[in-house]
Amino acid sequence: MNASHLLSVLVFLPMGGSLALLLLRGDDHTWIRRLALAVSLAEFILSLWLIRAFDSSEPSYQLEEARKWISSPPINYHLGIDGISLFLVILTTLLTPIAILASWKSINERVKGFFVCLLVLEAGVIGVFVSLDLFLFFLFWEIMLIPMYFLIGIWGHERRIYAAIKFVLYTMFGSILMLVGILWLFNKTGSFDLPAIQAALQSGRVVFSQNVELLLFGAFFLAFAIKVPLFPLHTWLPDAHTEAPTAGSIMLAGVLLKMGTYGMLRFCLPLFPAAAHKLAPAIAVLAIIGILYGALVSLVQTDLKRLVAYSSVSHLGFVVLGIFAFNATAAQGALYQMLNHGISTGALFMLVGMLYDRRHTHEINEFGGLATPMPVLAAFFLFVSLSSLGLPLLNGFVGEFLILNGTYQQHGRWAVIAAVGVIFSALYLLWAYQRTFFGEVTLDKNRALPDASGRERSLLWAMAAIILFMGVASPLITSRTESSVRQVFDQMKHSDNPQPVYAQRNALPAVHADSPAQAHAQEAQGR
Amino acid sequence: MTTLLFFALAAIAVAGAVSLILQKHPIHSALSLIVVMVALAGLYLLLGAEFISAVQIIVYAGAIMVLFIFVIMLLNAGEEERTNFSKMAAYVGLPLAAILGAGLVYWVAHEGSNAPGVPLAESATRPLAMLLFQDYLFPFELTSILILVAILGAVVLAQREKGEE
Amino acid sequence: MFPSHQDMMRLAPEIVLCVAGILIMVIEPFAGRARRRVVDVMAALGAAAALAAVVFPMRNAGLAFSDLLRVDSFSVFVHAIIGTVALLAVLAAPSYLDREGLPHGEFYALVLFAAAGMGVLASAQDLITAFVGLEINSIASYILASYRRDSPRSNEAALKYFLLGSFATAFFLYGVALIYGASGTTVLPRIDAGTIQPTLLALGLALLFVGLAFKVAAAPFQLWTPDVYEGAPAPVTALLSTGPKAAAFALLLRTYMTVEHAGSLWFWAIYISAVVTMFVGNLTALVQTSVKRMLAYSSIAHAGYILVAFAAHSELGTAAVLFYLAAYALMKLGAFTALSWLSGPGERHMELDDYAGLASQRPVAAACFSLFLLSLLGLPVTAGFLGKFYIFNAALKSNLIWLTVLLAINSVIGAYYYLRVIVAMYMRPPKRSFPPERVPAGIAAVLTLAAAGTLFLGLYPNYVIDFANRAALLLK
Amino acid sequence: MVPFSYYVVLSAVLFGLGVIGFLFKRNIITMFMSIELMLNAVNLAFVAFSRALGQLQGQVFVFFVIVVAAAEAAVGLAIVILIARNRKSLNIERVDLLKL
Amino acid sequence: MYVLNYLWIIPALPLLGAAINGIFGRRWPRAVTHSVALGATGLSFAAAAEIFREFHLLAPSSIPWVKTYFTWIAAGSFRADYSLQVDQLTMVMLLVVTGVGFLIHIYSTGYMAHEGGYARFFSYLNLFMFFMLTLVLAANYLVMFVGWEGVGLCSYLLIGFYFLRKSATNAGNKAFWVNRIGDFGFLLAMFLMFRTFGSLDFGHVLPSAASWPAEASGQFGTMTWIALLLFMGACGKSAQIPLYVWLPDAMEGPTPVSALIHAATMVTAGVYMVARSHVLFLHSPVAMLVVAVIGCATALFAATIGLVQNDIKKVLAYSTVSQLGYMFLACGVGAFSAGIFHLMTHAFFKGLLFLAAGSVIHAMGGQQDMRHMGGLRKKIPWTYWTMMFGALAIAGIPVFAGFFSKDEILSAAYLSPYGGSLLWAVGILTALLTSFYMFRLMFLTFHGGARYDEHETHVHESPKDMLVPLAVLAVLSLIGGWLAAPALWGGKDHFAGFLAPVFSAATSATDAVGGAAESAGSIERQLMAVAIAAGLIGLLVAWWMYIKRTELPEKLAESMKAPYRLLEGRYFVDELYAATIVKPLVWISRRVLWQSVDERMIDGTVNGVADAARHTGEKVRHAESGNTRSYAAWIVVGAVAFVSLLLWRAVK
Repeated sequence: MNASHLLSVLVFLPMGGSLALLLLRGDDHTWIRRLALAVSLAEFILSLWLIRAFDSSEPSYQLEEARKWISSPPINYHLGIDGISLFLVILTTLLTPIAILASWKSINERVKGFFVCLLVLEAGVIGVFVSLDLFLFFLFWEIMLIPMYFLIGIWGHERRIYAAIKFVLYTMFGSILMLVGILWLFNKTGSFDLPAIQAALQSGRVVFSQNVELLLFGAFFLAFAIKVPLFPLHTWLPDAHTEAPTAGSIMLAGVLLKMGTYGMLRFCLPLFPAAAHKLAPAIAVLAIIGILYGALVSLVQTDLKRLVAYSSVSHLGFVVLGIFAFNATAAQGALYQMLNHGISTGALFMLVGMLYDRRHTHEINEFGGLATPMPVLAAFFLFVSLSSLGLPLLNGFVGEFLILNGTYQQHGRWAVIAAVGVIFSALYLLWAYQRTFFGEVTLDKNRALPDASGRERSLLWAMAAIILFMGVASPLITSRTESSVRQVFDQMKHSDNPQPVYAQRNALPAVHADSPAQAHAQEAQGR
Repeated sequence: MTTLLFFALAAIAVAGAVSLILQKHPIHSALSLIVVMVALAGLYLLLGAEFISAVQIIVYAGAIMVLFIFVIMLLNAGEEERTNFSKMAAYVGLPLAAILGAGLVYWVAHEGSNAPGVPLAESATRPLAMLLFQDYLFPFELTSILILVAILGAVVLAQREKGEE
Repeated sequence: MFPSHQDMMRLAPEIVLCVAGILIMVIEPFAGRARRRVVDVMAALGAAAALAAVVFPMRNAGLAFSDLLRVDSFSVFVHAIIGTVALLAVLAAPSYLDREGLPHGEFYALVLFAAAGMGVLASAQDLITAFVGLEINSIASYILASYRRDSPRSNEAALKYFLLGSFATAFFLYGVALIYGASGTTVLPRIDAGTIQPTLLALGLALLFVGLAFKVAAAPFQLWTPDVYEGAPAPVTALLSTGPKAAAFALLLRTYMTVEHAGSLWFWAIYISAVVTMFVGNLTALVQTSVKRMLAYSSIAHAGYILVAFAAHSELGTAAVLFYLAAYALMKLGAFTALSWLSGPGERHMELDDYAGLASQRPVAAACFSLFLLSLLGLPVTAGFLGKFYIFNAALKSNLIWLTVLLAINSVIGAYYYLRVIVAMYMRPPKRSFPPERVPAGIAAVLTLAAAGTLFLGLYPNYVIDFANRAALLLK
Repeated sequence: MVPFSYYVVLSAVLFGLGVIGFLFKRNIITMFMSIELMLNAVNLAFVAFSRALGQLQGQVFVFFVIVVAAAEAAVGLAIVILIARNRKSLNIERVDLLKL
Repeated sequence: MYVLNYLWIIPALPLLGAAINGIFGRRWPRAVTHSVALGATGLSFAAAAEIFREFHLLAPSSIPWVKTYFTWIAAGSFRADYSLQVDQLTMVMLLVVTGVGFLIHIYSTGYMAHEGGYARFFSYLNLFMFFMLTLVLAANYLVMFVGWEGVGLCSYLLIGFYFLRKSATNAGNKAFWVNRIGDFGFLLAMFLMFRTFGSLDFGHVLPSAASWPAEASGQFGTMTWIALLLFMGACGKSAQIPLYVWLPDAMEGPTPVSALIHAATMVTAGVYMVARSHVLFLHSPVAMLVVAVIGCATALFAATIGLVQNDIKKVLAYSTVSQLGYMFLACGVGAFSAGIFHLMTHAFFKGLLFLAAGSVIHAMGGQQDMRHMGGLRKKIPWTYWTMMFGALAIAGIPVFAGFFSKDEILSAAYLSPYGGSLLWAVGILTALLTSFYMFRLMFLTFHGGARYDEHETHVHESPKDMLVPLAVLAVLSLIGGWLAAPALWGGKDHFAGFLAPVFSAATSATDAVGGAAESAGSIERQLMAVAIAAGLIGLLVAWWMYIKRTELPEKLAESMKAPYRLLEGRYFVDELYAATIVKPLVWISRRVLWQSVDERMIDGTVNGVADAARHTGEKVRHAESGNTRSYAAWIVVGAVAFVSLLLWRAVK
């Protein structure tokens, strides 16, 4: 078997799954759930095949599929992945079954629609990550709005409608301008095909004037910045998260936000390097504000889910900072942090959802002392919080470290200020944890809450295992993303890319190579 | 002579039109309109369009206006009410309508004054018929459909509640 | 001079429509109440035949009837839209007419005649011929608007439509008169050459534009639209908001693209009108509580979008207009048809709240309706998206960047009110019970066809857009 | 011989009066009559231009306009009757069920 | 070379223990739980001992002995491996950590016998061992940071072990947060180090740094920045001014935890780190000065607070802070091996003191306030005598361990080119205070009459599993110092000799400037005399005040109200921090950032735009008046507009 149509299969399997779901009887909840889970698991297993089929030494797109689609203007059905998208696809396929399992018991109304939405969402998100045609990209980008809209609007909480509409309008505002940008780009380059456009830009066949490039960059960036969301475009996020059902939050935080940062890495940097360079300081400032601001605002939230939502603003700030530091290390870190955030925040939302299932509230005041009735849940919550606050050996640290380290090499001051966010993240997470789980049980109705069920435990174990795995064995992932990320920056090379400081200084010790300490060290390493 | 006649007919036509606007009772308005039409028929004659002139009298003044008067009588319409709910029409619409009219007059006069007038053949009716039934056969046939639709419409709209028997 | 065989071929759709209309009028009295279905079927067959008859003009493009008509890909394209609209309108009607106790035969005849009028409008290149076509269509429309004779709203809609329509027609006519005076002809391609008085021509073109802008509901001539669309019976609204609009746009476009003076003079008028139309339509739709009226306002907004493509004044723009018209016809017709069925007897349930919880009781209907709404909103995979996409493309190609951005902003405003309906249908608890489970076959067919068409155009637009491109080339 | 432009000017005056009449009148039938006045103005313009251009087309157009006017009158008056029957009023300002 | 080749086994054993207990412990009997925990720690102690043996067989050239396992983080130009290393310094730490750790594990089985969360406790404890061993075995800064943060986590968990108590969880949070501030410095130091040296491996950074030119005093160069940032980390972990505030609160944890983490091992990690990075520090006079001054100041500062505390553990806590100050003083004056030596002896005697205090508390049924103790000498003699050993050691009474190490530091402070008489004087003063408050503690607790209700509190000696570790540590407190008996006493400084290869740079630096070794002997003798005197004076004053004239303290407190309040209130530093940092931060976050900026400004704008649109719609809507005449008027408006527009364009 070869993997030549693997990407298409990945995109359309969930679609097919959702169609199959539609054929089931609406009140047959058990089989609806089972089928949805089966489809998403099959999808996950198939996506793992990507890792095998992927050649990590090859920086450009792989497993490409290209078909003519729309004749005028020339639009192709063009799929492909590279190191940047590879793991984002897998993250998506991983989080979908988890989201399905997380809502196994908590969704009892209009079950069919719910799982259909989840699967369509999955297909849309995967489509975004694997599209190499700008039109196709945009298509998937918009398509996934609808299932998310329904997920929030139908199965959400009290203010769900406000949140759902806000989410869609916010996103749509950005994306419609991106469509304008895409078309403008098409008018300049005559193609929607990303590799073709990249080639045209690389070869200098197409050159933008500075203003045009800035506008184009802006059109793309705005859409992505809203999705990320970058301060001050973030206010849809807390509402969307607070009101969304657990699975919605998991998918929203886990993968949807990544579409924004993915877009920056995929489009903004390679296509408009000069504009990116010009605007990077401003963007970095926003990212840093986001990091600190998000953290501080989370600190004072009274709603657990809102807190996690604001923490996303902070975390994604790191990612944006990493991308716009123009340093391969930082960008790798950013990519890694995208995955981390997907896992950790996804898991946090799942945990908050489990609390919600028991108590139907997210208010921290309504909890307190929960570690006594539910020690297992408390333990996992702590574990995930620690991953989120960047404890070494857990996934969050690797990403944050790489981002900050990489950024520091380029722009010391940015990294120093951003690193303060590391302190704050400990503040809000542990404080919230304390208020939720520690102390005596404050409300009687919390006294007899059941601890994690078998299903919940297995989910939590899975997440914990991934968190640990990603914290310990990061090269398994970074080695595959390396060459693609590097290529992004190679493509930007023609613009200024300052030489890292250490590369100049490194020469210094070599002068004293015969000094005893040096020899000593070399010997030690040699062994 | 024709000049005098023109001004006389034009004055009648304008007077009729103004009267149409100023009359309170619809019947008076309708009669004013008939005056305008007749005056126009005269003008058509002056322009050498005898056929049109005849049609104007027969169809327009005769048939259409009779229909109007018939309806007015049928509905027993009285004097116009003095309601004025629409500030828009009164304060914006009317002045602008006047401006529009004046503008048209100005530009039409401005443009048309130097254009040559072309004398017409003795009797235009025959060539007119040729034109109508050859070059403009298609729209002419189309008018049959138009009239069909109108008839259908009148039937549909004015018939007594028969559909619900 | 008798019309040649070729002429007849080029006129096939109109002929079929008229013949079918007349046949129905003839047969209806004999069919009686018992065999009313015969009339239904005849009407459907007639409309279908007319749609099929589009093939003839397609194969026999050229001028017809002493150059009064110009049958080309462009007119064929518009004919196809009109034929589809007529077919769908006819298919959707029977259950509605039954429900409201309205006569069938006349309705079909009027629809078919109106369609014939639209067809003439689409292929006319002579303004007088177009005028006659326009009037056939308009008069039929006035009658259809008041087809629910007992309903004061229906009457009122008809009256407003009639009065304002005639008023606008007078402008149109005076424009034609002035154009004739300025150029000595009313045949579009000859106007430029014949013009001896450019200012008079400008005057004429301005008045012509007023008349046509009224028909397509462009601001500030759009005010009749909501009242008429709201008051008219829903299937009629479906027809009115799609067919005549497409036909009027066709004439407007033909004039705009054929007459160079029009091309240069109208640009700013269209530009301004496009902006105002979009904003007025969307902003007002925002605050509507009646779904029907909201959709009426939305059709104003869509007219604005189409005008943006006009402003591009290019082949791309023409193709975009055509594609959008097709897409728009499908989705709007679908939406109004769904509405006509769901609103219940007497169209009592038109308020947004009446649609609360629809999805839980009529999932398929809600899904269809949502699809149309999403397409109107311009979401990918639907025809509406590609339509907007082509408009964007055309406008950008002509460097109308600000217009494009304004259109973009408007799409977002528009999203709000379309989503509100979806919110009601899916996210709120039901407040009433909906019409019986059994969907009338006609309605089902229309919804299916429209939905399928919407998706098809959204996913695989090649045939249509290629055709539109060809049509645009010919028109130039 | 009067210059044909006088006729056109007259037609413009009548057209303007028609517009004013339409806006000024409240009785539906009179409003309709104003439209007829406008159409008459159009006719006059056609005939005048026809004369000026030395063509007969203009007169043919008048013929069409008259036919259309007749058809409109038939349908329009039918609608008026419907309104009068349902509303017991011919005042256009009382016909405002549909608004906003 | 068995174990040296499998270095990973040392941290892995406790990790395994932690995992087993953490996952299954709840369902297992206590015996199994503590067997697993003790087994893991014991085995790793054994392994450490074995390594110590094997270590001597290594050729000097193969030290440090580095084992690289696999790459942990590799991205862009950055690369860090999981690599462990053993050198002399590590060896010392390894033995101290596993040894003291093992003893405390044993002690805990007794101490915790009746507490809930038994498995959880041992799981945490083992986890701590894992991280601490990772810290000391690390071969690069990043792996060290793993241990560094990890022990912080365990500290958090163990401080908040009694999570039902709000004060405990508060203290845990505080510990974590304050440590995070320090870690912020550590992180930045790593970034800067990477930028400067292109690597974080000790084997690369330290030799590279050694070959750099030293910075001039007063110069804030790269080295200074790296060193200061590292020191910031150390301040957090080792509770130095201004980040010491968490440690006293950390006493909320179970006593064995205080002994292990907050006295013997974790808190000394900062010292270890500074010592490990001594090359960097030595290149920066500024950094050295800062370290010395901060260390010295902290020593005095904490000691003064310790004078008036009544909670037995709080006294010990401040004493720990103070002793850590000594260690940094040592590092700051370049006497790194002295610092490490004090670290070791401190681990013995402070571990002992805490355990003994735990035993007292255990005996008193949870009572920690010394004012409600007294006269326990007879009732719990084992505890008394072992604790006395610890007190003597910390007070710097000759022959006990603390005497040697403290003396070494003080003399270095005086003699070292980095030091000075002021530092020394403060050190001596601190030694006096230390002796005083320690014996105050001893006398208040064990001497005099019972100040508690003897009927309600049944004072009992602790079980054997608690006493054995006490005994062992008491012995170590007695003899531990002899490892480094100064030449004066005819001994040989084995300890310094052992560490010499590691601190060669430091020795050369101090020697190069200090020079006059000959005259040092007599000065050292005088210094030692002063130190001994300080210790004895402290003891005597305490005896005078708490045995002889027991009413005196209160009088004193009465007469010096303000200073007493200041000391009792711990200089109100916590309150100061709360008022200047914590409260404003929360207030700004809530009122300004969240409610004003986020909700009102940003979201307000967004919603405002939506409202404006709706509002405009509402306005525009009124054009749709329903009146046909007005519609017609609009048509006329449009007609006029377009006619004018077109005419204008046509005429132009």
